[in-house]
Amino acid sequence: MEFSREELLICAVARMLDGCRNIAVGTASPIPGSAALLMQALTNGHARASILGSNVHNPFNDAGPELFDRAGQGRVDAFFLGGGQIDGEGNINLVGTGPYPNSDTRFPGSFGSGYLYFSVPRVILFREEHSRRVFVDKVDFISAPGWSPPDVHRPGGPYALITSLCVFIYDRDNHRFRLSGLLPGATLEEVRDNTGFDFDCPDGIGDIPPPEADRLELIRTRIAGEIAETYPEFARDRLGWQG
Amino acid sequence: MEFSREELLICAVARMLDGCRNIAVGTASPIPGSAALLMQALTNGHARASILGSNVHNPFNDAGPELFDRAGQGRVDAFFLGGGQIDGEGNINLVGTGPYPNSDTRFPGSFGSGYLYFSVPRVILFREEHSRRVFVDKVDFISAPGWSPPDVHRPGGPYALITSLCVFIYDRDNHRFRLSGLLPGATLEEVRDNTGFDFDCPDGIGDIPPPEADRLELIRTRIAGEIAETYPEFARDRLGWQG
Amino acid sequence: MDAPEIYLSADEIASRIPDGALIGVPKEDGGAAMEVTRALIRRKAKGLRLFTVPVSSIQADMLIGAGCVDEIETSGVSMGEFGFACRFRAAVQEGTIKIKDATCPALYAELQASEKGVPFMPLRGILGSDIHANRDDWMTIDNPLADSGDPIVLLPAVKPDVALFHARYGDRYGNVWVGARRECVLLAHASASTLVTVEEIWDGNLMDDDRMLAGTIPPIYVDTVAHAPQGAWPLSLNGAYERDGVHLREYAGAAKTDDGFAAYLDQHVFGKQAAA
Amino acid sequence: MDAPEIYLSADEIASRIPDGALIGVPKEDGGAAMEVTRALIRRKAKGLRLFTVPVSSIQADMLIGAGCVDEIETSGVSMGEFGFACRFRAAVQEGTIKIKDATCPALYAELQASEKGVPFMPLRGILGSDIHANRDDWMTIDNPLADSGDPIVLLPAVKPDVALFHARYGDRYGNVWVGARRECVLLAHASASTLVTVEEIWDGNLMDDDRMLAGTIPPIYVDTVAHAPQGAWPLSLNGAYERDGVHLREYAGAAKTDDGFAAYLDQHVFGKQAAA
Repeated sequence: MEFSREELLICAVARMLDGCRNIAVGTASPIPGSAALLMQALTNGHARASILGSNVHNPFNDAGPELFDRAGQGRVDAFFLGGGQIDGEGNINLVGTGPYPNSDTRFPGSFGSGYLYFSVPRVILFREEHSRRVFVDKVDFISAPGWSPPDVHRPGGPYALITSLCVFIYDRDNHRFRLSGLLPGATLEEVRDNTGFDFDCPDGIGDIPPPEADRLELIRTRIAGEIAETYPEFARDRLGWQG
Repeated sequence: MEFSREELLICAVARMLDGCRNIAVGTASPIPGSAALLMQALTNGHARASILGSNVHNPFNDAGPELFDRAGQGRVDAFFLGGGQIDGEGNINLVGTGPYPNSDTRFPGSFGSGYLYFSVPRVILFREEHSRRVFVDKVDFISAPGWSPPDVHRPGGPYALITSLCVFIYDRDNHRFRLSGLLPGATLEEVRDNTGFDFDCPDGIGDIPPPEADRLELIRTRIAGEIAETYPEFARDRLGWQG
Repeated sequence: MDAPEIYLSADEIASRIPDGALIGVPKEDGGAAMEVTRALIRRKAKGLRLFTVPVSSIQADMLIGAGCVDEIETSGVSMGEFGFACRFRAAVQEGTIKIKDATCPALYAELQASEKGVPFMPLRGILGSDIHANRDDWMTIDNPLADSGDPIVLLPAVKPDVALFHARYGDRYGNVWVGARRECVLLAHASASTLVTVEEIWDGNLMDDDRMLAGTIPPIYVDTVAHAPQGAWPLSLNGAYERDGVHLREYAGAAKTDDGFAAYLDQHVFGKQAAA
Repeated sequence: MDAPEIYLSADEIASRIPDGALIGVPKEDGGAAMEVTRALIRRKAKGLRLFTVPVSSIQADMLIGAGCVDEIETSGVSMGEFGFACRFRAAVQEGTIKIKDATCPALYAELQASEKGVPFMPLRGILGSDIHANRDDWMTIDNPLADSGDPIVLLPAVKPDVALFHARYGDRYGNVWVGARRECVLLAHASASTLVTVEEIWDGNLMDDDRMLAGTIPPIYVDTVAHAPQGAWPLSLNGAYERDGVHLREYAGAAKTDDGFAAYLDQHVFGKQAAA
């Protein structure tokens, strides 16, 4: 069965959400949003997706600090973050490159990362641009650290990193990424060439699993329609939504 | 001009509220409530009365911690408290007599006193029963202390104590009450006999001033009608409200 | 959605509250779940620990009088203009329940710490009181942001096992509308589970109406909803009915004695069930 | 009642905001007072210190580009799908404004400390970040309620001089309805003064309607109210209109260069006044 890169990634993300009860998705995140809605559909609503910017799939009146309070209460099981820079220890930089505060290139800012990275058990890093510009040995500014000393209260942290080339799983014991699978067409060499940090690589790394047929069908029908409410162009261009 | 004890007390309280912007009145307080409404009327609304239990004269949606937050912000200038026991340093006891926790006589509890006595600049103690049972040398339980050491952040505290016999003013420098005036018919001797704590008494103590004629008129007309919304029996029986 | 269990009976709600649970309840005009309170007495609940937000009246007094309560954290239990809460008073005087005296904003702060997932909240005031002197779980530090001195009290997070209240509306998605009763919102956020009775079923989704949204608690915070018309009686429910002052006066009188209280329960708690 | 001053113009609101003021503003979908923002630029406001709750977009970017801002405390300024906030970016890179980087819940906590009248609020997370390393005003202590260790960050109370936002309704008593936008309620409670523009005048008293009550800010927190239809344009106002994506894209493009930004101001800020 043919599938698009987006459909593949939705399924890859969805597998990482297995067992999550409350999945929150921030802005500009159509693939994570679709994956969250997929899990909601597959679990008959046991998993709840809250899609920021959606009127229908956001069962919260979320103004003010409520999302952060909820995360602090342990009621957010999974969340997605990106990063202008991400390093091999899972540190993320949403502030800027070069010196601080007068960055060479200033990014928007850290948003909720400095808190949610600590409080949400499964934070999935999603950054499509796979380059040495993004994946650096050491970030220039730590918006949120990948790990903390044992005396720091930290129920949350990085779980995986998904790029346009591959999927890494984060090893919390060793504070390192471990390559888990390649996207179709990508090679290990290509990943190494474009990654500025050292990572673990088990033998025999292959492609990540293709979309499950039943999930693919669900994505193209129900999920396309649901995500279209928030991301109509994505649903139309990438998932073949006809609405 | 004839006046009732209640009318006299309303005017006595009102004088203590001079200059206050936000006056909050708790439950079961018809005289303080009437005084607050009187000041609101006299200042053309510059002084705001918020009467707990009123739907009309309570310009707040006060559920939850809002009243206490507001006091913490400095937005409550005057408040009223009582006490099962009150002592000469201004300590108040709303918890019980005798040993703690298994009191000889248990009162309902401290309510907001342990906070508001610290945060509201002008707390007026209002306790009609003037007896040695109430006005003791030392309270058995301090729900809220009358004064605090200088390193304690305390913008608020006691301002006056009004009883069925007299009015005391609280001296914050010396942590003592000073007799300010007698109610008609009461004598200094009667006050001394029925007060269990030592207090200052300037020479020549006389009766507190009678109600100002214009204020009395206002009480009997507009204020009677306004307080009747919350305390209809009081308004009818004590202020001659005809509604 | 995996919606909350909805449209249970008040007795079913009471059966979900285990003996020994720490139960948060709002003050008497905040939506007290009185029908569930009676059901708790019928099911002979034991060892409950009440946390009043921040005060209570007949609800706490009845549960204490019926022997359901081991402990109460409160800043006041009173029948207001109808006098003392005599079952509460007797139990405290005789030492048959443990009391943790507080002051109103401290109770809110303990819940807010839980709501925010922080271990404590600071609060001004309290210092030098015997409330403070009798609370080993409260701590005083010098404000670390001040140059020196400036003592301030830290209150620990309190996470009730159960938030229990009566709300104006509930819908079939598990949304519950409490309007301006922020203490109910706070209780639901701070507690491990939230059991609600609602006065009326809202036709539609409360989340769809901008005007209702601000006063709506979404399903993630709600575990069960029972439809219980007049569920706050004899207390008031904002926008629906006033309190039944005649009944409250009758209760306050009856509760002065053991026999009077027992007769009240027979008639209004157990009798009611027999008649159902 | 000594009601707030009502029904001023947006320019009059802007004239009440002194140079140098610390101004709290909500995020872009929370009711940004854009008409007043343009008026501030017209009146050539200087030295403003922005406090975003917790992020901002065109509002902060325009004020910074127009030279009105000396300092900003924020957890993000971005045009979202329309790209970077280029005036903000340029000003930070060139050091023409001071930036205090934060993370969203820290900004809420700083306001909540002010709302509650406490000197600080604790917050989990943040530790080990460069946000924390660059904030001398934030302090770390070991949780005094833990047996040992357990570091936690304390955030100081921040009390804006001015809370500035655009709300759906205002009435002639000075009540302002923001619905579920709790950040606006928080801002009003935490700030020394609150200046509001409203989309529509509510006929009657917002406090009289139980359904509106939960989302209403009472007059004690409100200093001035202006009636400014389309006052959030080109941003959205919940329940009233969506954002003007075409215009925002135009702005984001124009703001990439000094000349483009100047031309945008001429047309949409100064021009608008000339045409009035």
